[in-house]
Amino acid sequence: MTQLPQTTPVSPKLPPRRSWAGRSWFQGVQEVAVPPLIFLCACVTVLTTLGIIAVLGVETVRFFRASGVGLVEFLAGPSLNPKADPPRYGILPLFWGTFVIAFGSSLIALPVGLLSAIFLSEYAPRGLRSVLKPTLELLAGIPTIVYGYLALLLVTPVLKAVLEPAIRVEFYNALSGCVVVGIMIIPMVSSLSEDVLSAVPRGLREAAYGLGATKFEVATRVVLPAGLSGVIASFILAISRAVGETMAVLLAVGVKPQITLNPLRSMETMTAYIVNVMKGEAAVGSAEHLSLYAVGMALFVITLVMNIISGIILKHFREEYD
Amino acid sequence: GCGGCGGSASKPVVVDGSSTVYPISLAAQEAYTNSVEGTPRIIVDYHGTGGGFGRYAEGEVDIVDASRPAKPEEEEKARASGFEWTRYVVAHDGITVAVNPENAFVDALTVGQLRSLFEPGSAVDSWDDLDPSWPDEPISLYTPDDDSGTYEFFVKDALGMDGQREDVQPSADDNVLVSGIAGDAGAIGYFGFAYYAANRDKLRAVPIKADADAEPVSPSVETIYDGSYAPLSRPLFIYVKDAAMGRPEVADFVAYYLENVADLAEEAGYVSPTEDERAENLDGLSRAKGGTPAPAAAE
Amino acid sequence: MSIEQQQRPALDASAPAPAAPAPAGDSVLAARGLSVWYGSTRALRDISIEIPRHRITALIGPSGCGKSTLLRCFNRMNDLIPSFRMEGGLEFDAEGISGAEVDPVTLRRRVGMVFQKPNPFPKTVYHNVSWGARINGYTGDMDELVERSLRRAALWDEVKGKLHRSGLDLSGGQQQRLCIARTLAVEPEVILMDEPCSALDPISTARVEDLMEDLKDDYTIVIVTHNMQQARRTSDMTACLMLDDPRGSGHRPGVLAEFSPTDVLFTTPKDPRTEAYITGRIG
Amino acid sequence: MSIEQQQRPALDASAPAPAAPAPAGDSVLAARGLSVWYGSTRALRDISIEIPRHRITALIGPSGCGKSTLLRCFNRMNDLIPSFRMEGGLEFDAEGISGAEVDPVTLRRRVGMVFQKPNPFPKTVYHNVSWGARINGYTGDMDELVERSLRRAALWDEVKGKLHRSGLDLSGGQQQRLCIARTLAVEPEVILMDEPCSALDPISTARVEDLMEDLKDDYTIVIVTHNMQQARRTSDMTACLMLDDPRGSGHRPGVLAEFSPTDVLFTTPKDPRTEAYITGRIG
Amino acid sequence: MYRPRRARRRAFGALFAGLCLAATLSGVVVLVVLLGSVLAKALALEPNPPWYALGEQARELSSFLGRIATATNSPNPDLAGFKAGIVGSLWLLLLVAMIAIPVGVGAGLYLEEYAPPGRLRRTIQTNIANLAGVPSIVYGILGLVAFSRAFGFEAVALGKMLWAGALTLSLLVLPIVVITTQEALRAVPSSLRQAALALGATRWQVIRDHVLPSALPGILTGTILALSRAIGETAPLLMVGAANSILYPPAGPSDYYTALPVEIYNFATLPREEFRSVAAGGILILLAILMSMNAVAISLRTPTGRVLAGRAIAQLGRIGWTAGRAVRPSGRRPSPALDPAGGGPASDASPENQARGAEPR
Ligand SMILES: Nc1ncnc2c1ncn2[C@@H]1O[C@H](COP(=O)(O)OP(=O)(O)OP(=O)(O)O)[C@@H](O)[C@H]1O
Ligand SMILES: Nc1ncnc2c1ncn2[C@@H]1O[C@H](COP(=O)(O)OP(=O)(O)OP(=O)(O)O)[C@@H](O)[C@H]1O
Ligand SMILES: [Mg+2]
Ligand SMILES: [Mg+2]
Ligand SMILES: O=P([O-])([O-])[O-]
Repeated sequence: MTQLPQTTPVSPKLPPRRSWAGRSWFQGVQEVAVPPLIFLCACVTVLTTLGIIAVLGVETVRFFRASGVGLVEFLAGPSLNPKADPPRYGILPLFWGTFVIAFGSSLIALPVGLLSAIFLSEYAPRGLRSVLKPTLELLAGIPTIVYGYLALLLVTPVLKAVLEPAIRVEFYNALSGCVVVGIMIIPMVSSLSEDVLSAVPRGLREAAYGLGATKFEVATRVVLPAGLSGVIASFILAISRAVGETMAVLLAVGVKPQITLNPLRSMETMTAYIVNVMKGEAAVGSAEHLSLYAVGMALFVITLVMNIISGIILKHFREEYD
Repeated sequence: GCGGCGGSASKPVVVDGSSTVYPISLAAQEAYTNSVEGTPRIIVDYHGTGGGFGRYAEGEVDIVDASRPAKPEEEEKARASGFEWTRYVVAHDGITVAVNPENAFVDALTVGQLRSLFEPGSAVDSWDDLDPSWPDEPISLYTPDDDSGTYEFFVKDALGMDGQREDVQPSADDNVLVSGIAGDAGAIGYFGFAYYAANRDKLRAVPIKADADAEPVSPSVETIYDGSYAPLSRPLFIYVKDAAMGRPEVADFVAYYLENVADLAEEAGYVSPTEDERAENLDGLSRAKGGTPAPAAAE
Repeated sequence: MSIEQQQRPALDASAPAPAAPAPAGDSVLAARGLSVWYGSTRALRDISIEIPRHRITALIGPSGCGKSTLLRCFNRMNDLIPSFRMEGGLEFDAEGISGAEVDPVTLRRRVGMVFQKPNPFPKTVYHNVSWGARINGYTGDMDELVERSLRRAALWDEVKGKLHRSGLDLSGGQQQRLCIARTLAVEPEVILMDEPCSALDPISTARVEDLMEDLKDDYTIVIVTHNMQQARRTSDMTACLMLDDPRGSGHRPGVLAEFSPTDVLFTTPKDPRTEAYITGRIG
Repeated sequence: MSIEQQQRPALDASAPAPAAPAPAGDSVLAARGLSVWYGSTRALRDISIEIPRHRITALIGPSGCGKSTLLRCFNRMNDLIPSFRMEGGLEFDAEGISGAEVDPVTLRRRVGMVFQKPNPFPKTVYHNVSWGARINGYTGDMDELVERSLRRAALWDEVKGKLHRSGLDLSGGQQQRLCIARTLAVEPEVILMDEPCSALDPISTARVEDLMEDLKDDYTIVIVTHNMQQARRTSDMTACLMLDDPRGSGHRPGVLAEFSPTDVLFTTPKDPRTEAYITGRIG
Repeated sequence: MYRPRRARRRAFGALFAGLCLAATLSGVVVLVVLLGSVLAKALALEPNPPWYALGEQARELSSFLGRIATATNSPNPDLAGFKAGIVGSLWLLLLVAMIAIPVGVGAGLYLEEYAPPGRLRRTIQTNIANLAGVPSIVYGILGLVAFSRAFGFEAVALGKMLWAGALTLSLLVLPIVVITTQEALRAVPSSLRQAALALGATRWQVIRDHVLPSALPGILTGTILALSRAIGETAPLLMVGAANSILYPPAGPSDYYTALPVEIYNFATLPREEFRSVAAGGILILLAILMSMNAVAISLRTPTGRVLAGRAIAQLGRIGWTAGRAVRPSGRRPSPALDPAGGGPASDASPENQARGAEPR
């Protein structure tokens, strides 16, 4: 389709067509130039991924060289202190902090998000839904720094007021991080699940109603199971967002790498560690500075795996009804 | 590397380094901006003293805020990259050990107690471990980032230790420490005097006894200026790249900074340098400018 | 349509005796002056019809004339459509069923429905059949009920070996019979069928038609179909709906053009529009 | 269909002279042993047909027998379907058009197409008609071309006051004629029409049929229709496609059952399947 | 045989419905509480008029916001403001729009309209879906190494320039732009494409003249939402060197910069209560920018919005069309018969006529 004949073949039966000039050179240039150009655009996205992998990979190798830390020690070491002598680079405390935030925020976001999704898809009249859904989505559009600010300003003081003096609440604590991150990811669950539940074919609902089912039974025993894989995919996406969340946890949870079961104490997530090292004073090229890339690599791999899993689940769901 | 910066405007003056000195440089940045025509292009960041020196050696920084003298290896590195500098004293600081105001029982701490509290592997985790008359309540610690200038001075110079215990809430940002201690009844921490001065209503400074028999001394402008707040008093510096003094915008800013250093230090909550130190600063300035006496020196 | 299929109408015509229609008398469902709107557009105007018990009634008419709408009124399936609004009376066993006090959930158990596109639940065959009975609190032997329903739906022999396979693994025709079995399992009195064969191949269609014939003794069946031959073959009574005569450019609601015994309607239609429709000249 | 409509076949039958079919001889499009697959399922098997110039050729047959597929082969519209694959020859003006070296863009300009659902561009009427000409480098007077095309499509009088209103504001029938006008504006030699009237009301249908009759002098028209009456009324030649005889359970490709002058095919079909189809017994 | 237990089932149903409603509303309530507390905090700076004096409150709030929008950073909370950050963020917005929209729309076009189905396309597609889930901090790392340091090539390293932040954010939002573009393109009915192709149009002509204009409102909605994500990001900017304190707004993309959310972060971590209020004010400004962007995006989804956008696009299209056409002499003035006979709105017709009138003969 790139090379265009400039003249149109003329049928013997029709009068010659003096009025048709064929396409202009300008058109020809576009025809030739556009496909490679937009192909390059598509390549940018691939280059981005390659770039991320290359940057993280190279610097991670440099980190392991510079620090002399082994992979097992890095991944499973229970203590993180680059300034100790000798420095210790076990990122288990970071995994733990990240896990606590992801788990705690899921406890809030998954049930609330799922119930909201069911309400929006099964109960809410159309008008209400068209107002509520974007309103909930606003929660996801608020910059994460605002959530961090609110954790400091609102959530932690409330926790203190309620729990203290009976239980000590540290100023930076995991629970307030869980609360704000949980709120932040509610719309991921509610919006995506709502899409999935609404996509459950109407025929299934009608079949159930036709058998004398109540709305509750239709929603929980027919629609939800039918959309379950999609709902689970939305859960995973939301959790992966919680894992990657940075500013809110940096402000709310603090930067204290420790493994503790007490959610009222400070912890450190992988993301917060990265920013903290960056903002801190480790010299560029030092093992401590390079450790941020290694942690970044771990973070990237974790979220990538979660995204891939949810992608696979979602794809299966789509195929079921196509 | 800022090879392509020249495009739209001249290179700005970049100040980076100690978070302790940051408020003074911030005050200088604002006052200088207000005092001249137009908008001088000055950037003030903080990445800790060590971070500042590191970036200086990379050529990214014109003026390093430092809360301790440069270490020999830092001097070495700067010289190796061909960036000679001149050092100026811009304030005196007393590292303030602060607790939450709800904590009324800690009337004073000895240097020995500080040492046992902060030493590596310390077993102190409740107040009665320090003094049996204090309640059995947990302690939480907020300290500057492990090799910030403040940390370095407090741990190594003042307490004579090699390092510090690890179960602390470290931050390169002293504001984070202040917020942390202000929000935590069992907290104790240390940071520059300015951060205490700005938050007197939210913190309580603990008087320090040089040894068990000495009188407790609270940090204040007077005690720091006269040196009686020991051993936690220290001078604060800026290190200015000599080569950058050739750029009028840097020279003007540094001149303004040093001429008004007394006011700026106080505005930022620190104690002004002594007369001698100020005179030495102006000397150094005129030397760095290539022998021309600074205009202020004539006044 | 296979050769076998093509002979069926003749078969029907040669033995019309057992299916002799019973016009009024014992009617199980009735609409009286029924009008329906979706939002502001009227879909049905002033429909009055009585569906005889234990007979098969066919609804025919051009696309969009409101056949499905009428059918779905009978078990209040239209309640699910927010813009739906109706006027006039609807009766089931001589009781009004259109009031707010009537529980549509109970009604739907007694007036079952089979849809155009087979829509088994994405669960096992067993589950598909037992689910409706279970939510309705069936206390008897479930295995027996499942078998009985599948047998009635002429599906037992084909699926008895795969009761615990997904209902979606069956062929289209099997799926449709599974949906019928599912409906039978809650023991309704009326079965509404909306073009139940339009997604099926001729052989499956023949199966479902045979099945309807079987079920007639115990159930009342109302079937919507676009296929004239099918209406002729299967039904005792036929109602022909038409789009109202056009006046101006507005939307045209459906009206009931004619309601007669099937052989009467197809041989000597009274309404000229009906005639035009069944001879294929319009629609 | 209005009363007026119902009389048209008779009218046609009374004056068959001007539309006397010219069987082979001068053919403009031809398929030779054409087989088509979508992925692994075969949609057409071994079709050979020659479309006569300046005649109207109708393609009829049951749903899914491949009428649209065949039509879309003629202007290589199927190229857009990734799974599409064909074997055999296709010719236009005695030149092969199925090869990779043939530019389908040029071909499509000469073999225009009108679709089942009217699909005007969401632009002004003027724009709708002029766009095709413009991209093909028309250098003449555009206003005149637009007027001429709209006149030929029997639409000028209805839209001349609203040339700069959106094409979507027209009625369905007007939209379909607009699509025809749009096709005429690029001066094709053949116009392919895929069920062009199935979305239209009877009056609009009559308009389009009249228009086809008009266009026949200058264009070759191939029309797919489900409507036997329409095929009889409008076409000179009729091709009847059928699903291949079933063997086993697999997919059945379409084959050409019969291709004859229209009145021959409808009065004395040679193929028994054709006969069964046109008398409405199957399909 | 049947014990339907209708009452129990109905009660269950009602309970569950109530639960679902409560969950949904809790989200809304949280939103209101969040905004309310930010607002309250922002107002706390000034000596407070009573809460019921709404007019006075509003006046105070607007004067406060006005002040912090025009003042720069300062150690004194009464003088501190966000001017440098606001200008920096607007610069970022502009640059990201200029980079991410063309590249993202191009990539979307390629994948939807050009890429042959197959391995390559599937790979790119999966890749984009995964990129959309990569944490923003990882983009920050990428930006730090690839743009700020240019993998060690000093000569092209962007250091702490605005460019570095803008490129990083562009990569961050690129997947969103691509995905929404694809969705918008998919929503264009294929009948439109077929109609155009059947007239002998090339693929590009079809896309340029029909597909893109039809998809544009959808694309715009998506890109605006993507941009609003970009303007709220903080973490990647901390990685690529947005400054802590800078008192002058950047003069261009090669200047040093800071951004509104970075300044908010700085103020939020300052200990003095007054700075919290300043931060709250900054948040209100940021939210106001975001909400207005969202409002535009949502209004593009409404029919009127679509029509308006369509009009605007049509105008742009005509300008482009005229430019393309100017290289070839053709056409002439419209005949009077073709002028709208009072039918069409003049705005629709006149640009067309002017364009034609302006052409070389
Ligand atoms: N949910 C709905 N909302 C709005 N209008 C509707 C709805 N369902 C049906 N209609 C309209 O009501 C009219 C009757 O529709 P209905 O589905 O009952 O027709 P039908 O006779 O079953 O047609 P078909 O033979 O195509 O199934 C049609 O004009 C249709 O557009
Ligand atoms: N894009 C496609 N991909 C796969 N199969 C297709 C595609 N288009 C058509 N087919 C199949 O090819 C066969 C012929 O289809 P086609 O649309 O040509 O039939 P038709 O005679 O036009 O039917 P109708 O009368 O319903 O329009 C059918 O079995 C159809 O399912
Ligand atoms: Mg229907
Ligand atoms: Mg077709
Ligand atoms: O920031 P410091 O002053 O602690 O180096």
